[in-house]
Amino acid sequence: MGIVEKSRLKSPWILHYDCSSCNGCDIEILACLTPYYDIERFGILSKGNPKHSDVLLVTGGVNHRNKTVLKNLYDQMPAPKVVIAIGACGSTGGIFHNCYNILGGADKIVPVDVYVPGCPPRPEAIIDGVVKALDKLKHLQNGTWKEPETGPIVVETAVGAKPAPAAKYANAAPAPTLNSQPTNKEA
Amino acid sequence: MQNEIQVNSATLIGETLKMLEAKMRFATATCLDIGDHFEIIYHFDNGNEMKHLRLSFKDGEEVPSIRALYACARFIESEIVDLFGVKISGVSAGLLLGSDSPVAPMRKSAPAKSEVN
Amino acid sequence: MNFQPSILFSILLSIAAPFIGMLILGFDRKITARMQNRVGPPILQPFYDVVKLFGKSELMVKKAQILFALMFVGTLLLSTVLLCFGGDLLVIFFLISTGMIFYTLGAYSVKSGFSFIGGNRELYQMLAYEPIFMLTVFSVGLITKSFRVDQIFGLEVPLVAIIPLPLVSMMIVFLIKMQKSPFDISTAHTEIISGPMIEYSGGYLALLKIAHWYEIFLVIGIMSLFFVVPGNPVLTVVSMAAAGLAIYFVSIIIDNVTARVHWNTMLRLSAAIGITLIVVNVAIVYIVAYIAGGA
Amino acid sequence: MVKSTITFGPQHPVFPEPIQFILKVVDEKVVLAEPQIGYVHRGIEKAFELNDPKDNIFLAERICGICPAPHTTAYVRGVESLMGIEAPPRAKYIRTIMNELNRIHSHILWAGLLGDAIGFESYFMQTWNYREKVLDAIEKISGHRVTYAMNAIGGVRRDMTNEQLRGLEKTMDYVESSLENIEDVMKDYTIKKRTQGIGILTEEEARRDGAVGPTARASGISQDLRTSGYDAYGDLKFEPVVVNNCDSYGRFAVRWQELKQSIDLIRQCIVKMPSGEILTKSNNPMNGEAISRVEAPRGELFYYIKGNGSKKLERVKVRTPTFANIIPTVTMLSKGCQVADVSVIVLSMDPCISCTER
Repeated sequence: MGIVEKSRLKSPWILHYDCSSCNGCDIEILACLTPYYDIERFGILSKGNPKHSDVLLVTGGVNHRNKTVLKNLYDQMPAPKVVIAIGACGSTGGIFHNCYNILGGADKIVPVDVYVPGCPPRPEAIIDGVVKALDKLKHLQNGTWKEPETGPIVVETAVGAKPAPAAKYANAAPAPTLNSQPTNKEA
Repeated sequence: MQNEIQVNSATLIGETLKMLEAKMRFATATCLDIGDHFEIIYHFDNGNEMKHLRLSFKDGEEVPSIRALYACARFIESEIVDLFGVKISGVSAGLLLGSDSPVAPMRKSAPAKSEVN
Repeated sequence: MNFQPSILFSILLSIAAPFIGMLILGFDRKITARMQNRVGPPILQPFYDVVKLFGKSELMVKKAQILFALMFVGTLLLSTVLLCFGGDLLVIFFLISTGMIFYTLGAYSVKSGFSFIGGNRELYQMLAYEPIFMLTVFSVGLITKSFRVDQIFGLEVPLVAIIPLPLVSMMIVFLIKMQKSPFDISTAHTEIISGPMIEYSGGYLALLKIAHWYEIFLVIGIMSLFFVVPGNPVLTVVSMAAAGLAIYFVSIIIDNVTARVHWNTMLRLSAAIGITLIVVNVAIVYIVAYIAGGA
Repeated sequence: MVKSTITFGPQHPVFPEPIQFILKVVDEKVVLAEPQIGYVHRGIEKAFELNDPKDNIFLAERICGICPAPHTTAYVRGVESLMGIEAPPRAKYIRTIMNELNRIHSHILWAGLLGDAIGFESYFMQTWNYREKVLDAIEKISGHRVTYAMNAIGGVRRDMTNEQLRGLEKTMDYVESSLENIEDVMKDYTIKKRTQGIGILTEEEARRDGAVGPTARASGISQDLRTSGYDAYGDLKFEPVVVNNCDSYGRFAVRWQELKQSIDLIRQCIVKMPSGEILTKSNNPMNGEAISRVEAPRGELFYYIKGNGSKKLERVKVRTPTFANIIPTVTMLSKGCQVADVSVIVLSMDPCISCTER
């Protein structure tokens, strides 16, 4: 692994976009910055600028108005980039699944690499999600990345929770690869 | 509800003016889809006591706006226009819903879930 | 007695300059984190950031921006080399200013509201710190009768013993240059995101970061010139390094106990405190010299 | 004199949530500010009509992730009044405790965000460090840091043991002493410089624009729904915090004093906590209309609930405090301010956009 690849894992800069979350996940992401969790020790900085960022954290389900914003933000990020869907809503639409203005999870608009479930996920789970995303990035750089049998990466949430059974994801669509074009299912 | 006054499109402004003169605060307005007609309840508040104006009107009828009296009615009325597709004079839609969103989604006749997925 | 730094030392120092700046920045982030009850990133974090940025794809809006970024780094590199070789302080000062102009032009060259405001604020900052910087250089020149850095090594007493107050004024310059609150207005993260840097990405953003390393070295270098101990090269190196780090530590403390101020407050503070202190100090030096000469 | 247009948001580091302000600026002076909302509109009011009323508690909780307690309290109180039942006294006290804990964590969160907005990073870090203790206390009581799910129709879902009450008392002591540690920040020169005289909203304007909560109370309007004595507030001794500063500093001061007030209210609740049942079970039909108002951390939270006797509700209308506070904020912004002050002014009303758009 070259020095650039190594540095990439050491300094993931975050861009956070709140699609239509309830604020719970957003505040937990902010809490990650603070002394209790302190994600800066992993070199993670929260940048408000897509052009400087490597990791896009999406909270909340996508709605009709912000889908273009999310798409624009994703397109403005220079490669290599990873997308992490935070929370139940970011992953699938969550509790708002039957709301008229919600399209679904972030994966309707941008390719999601890591899903962090929870409503809201604890800050530990969010940090774990970022680290898992970096792990994927590392394997992609080495050319050894294969889609795991279990489908997309799903971070285990609460301490002591059992891992998601593999069978549950056996029929799930494979996660989009890192540099693939956004899958706009609407089109 | 208690302290409720029935109004129509013609008397709404007059009754609202009385509220303004009584130094009532305009809390919010609720729109209801009652099948054959619509109702907008204007909630006014004075400390811990509330007064309500209930305006009934048919679909398609244009009702007057009270934003000249209460500046805070601006977003409240736009939201009603947006979500119920009713007509309030001088208020245009587009506050909450995007261009692809369902039209007048809060009506009873509107589908519960967006068709897209 | 004239102390002439050896050529080899100067070459090594100019090569090491950005890395010294980088290490200082790394310690800065660590110490800031410790002050905020956090663990903080590794010391080499700025290095990782820059290397990572070089590995990213480029999404530049305008070619002109690239040119300005290169010119910015170029001028700073040149002034660093000049400083290491004991060149003219006035030339160094003008080179830094020219660099900042390129930086500002880079901000203005894109059509972005935040970049534009960032460029404006960069100019306000220059308005605030350039008079102080220039007067400090002049007062050093008045004492040494020359603007050359190597002349400072020929003085009889350290500069700080003669003109301590300009050093206090230079603290304002230092806070502005290091983007520390209360004067971090041009890159105010929560107001205008990253201001002039907003439209840079990938390797060109990395260039700006490297330019910042140079800036750290330059400003600390110039400020620690006040602590040259004449006639004792070892003590000089120790006292300059200690002074530089002490200055940086003070700036971290100030950063942590203040909020960002408006640009007009900054201008007022820098004009009122910075310039007054320098003028008072130079006046005192002259009065003392006059009395001593007359007696 | 250079005119330009800046779109502040929907993605901006100072707000975690998407609100957009289109600012027309001359140099750095804002001459026109136009808010654009709708980036987080989901359609929760319609979802209320589709779900079971009991499940709606979880939906109400997720209207806002910062203040779940007031939202569920307002909702269940509305449904209770439709059913004609009342929660037992112990449940009311537990609700009050949860509401006040919610207020404490929300106000500390706000104080930190303000520090972040004006570049006072260490203040942000310290406040959020203390906030974690409050969240821990909430987690000990309810099982979750952010969404409590404490309220149920007719009472609360979990009882509080004596150990939990003692532990809560200790947490309150810790929070109080740690807030005293950083209280001097109110006297800081740079903080005063950035908040005093910024975002002025006179009493008259606050009444005209319908400001609520700390925004109204900082403009000299004594408007606090807790004085109406819902839940346990009727038994507790407190006075609404009102100051006359009318600026961002005043809103800062109001919230700071309310933090102490909330700590005091929780202590009163712990002392007066009655024993007994925590849930009134009822299968009464939900019929008629009810208005339920609760003082959320950001101000008056308004629920209109209509039932038609069937298993589902006919209409639930939610008017959140930030929705009422947006027009006052536009008034403050349109008075002319610097670009640097926009974030301070908008934050001074403690925006919660996901509440606003539902």
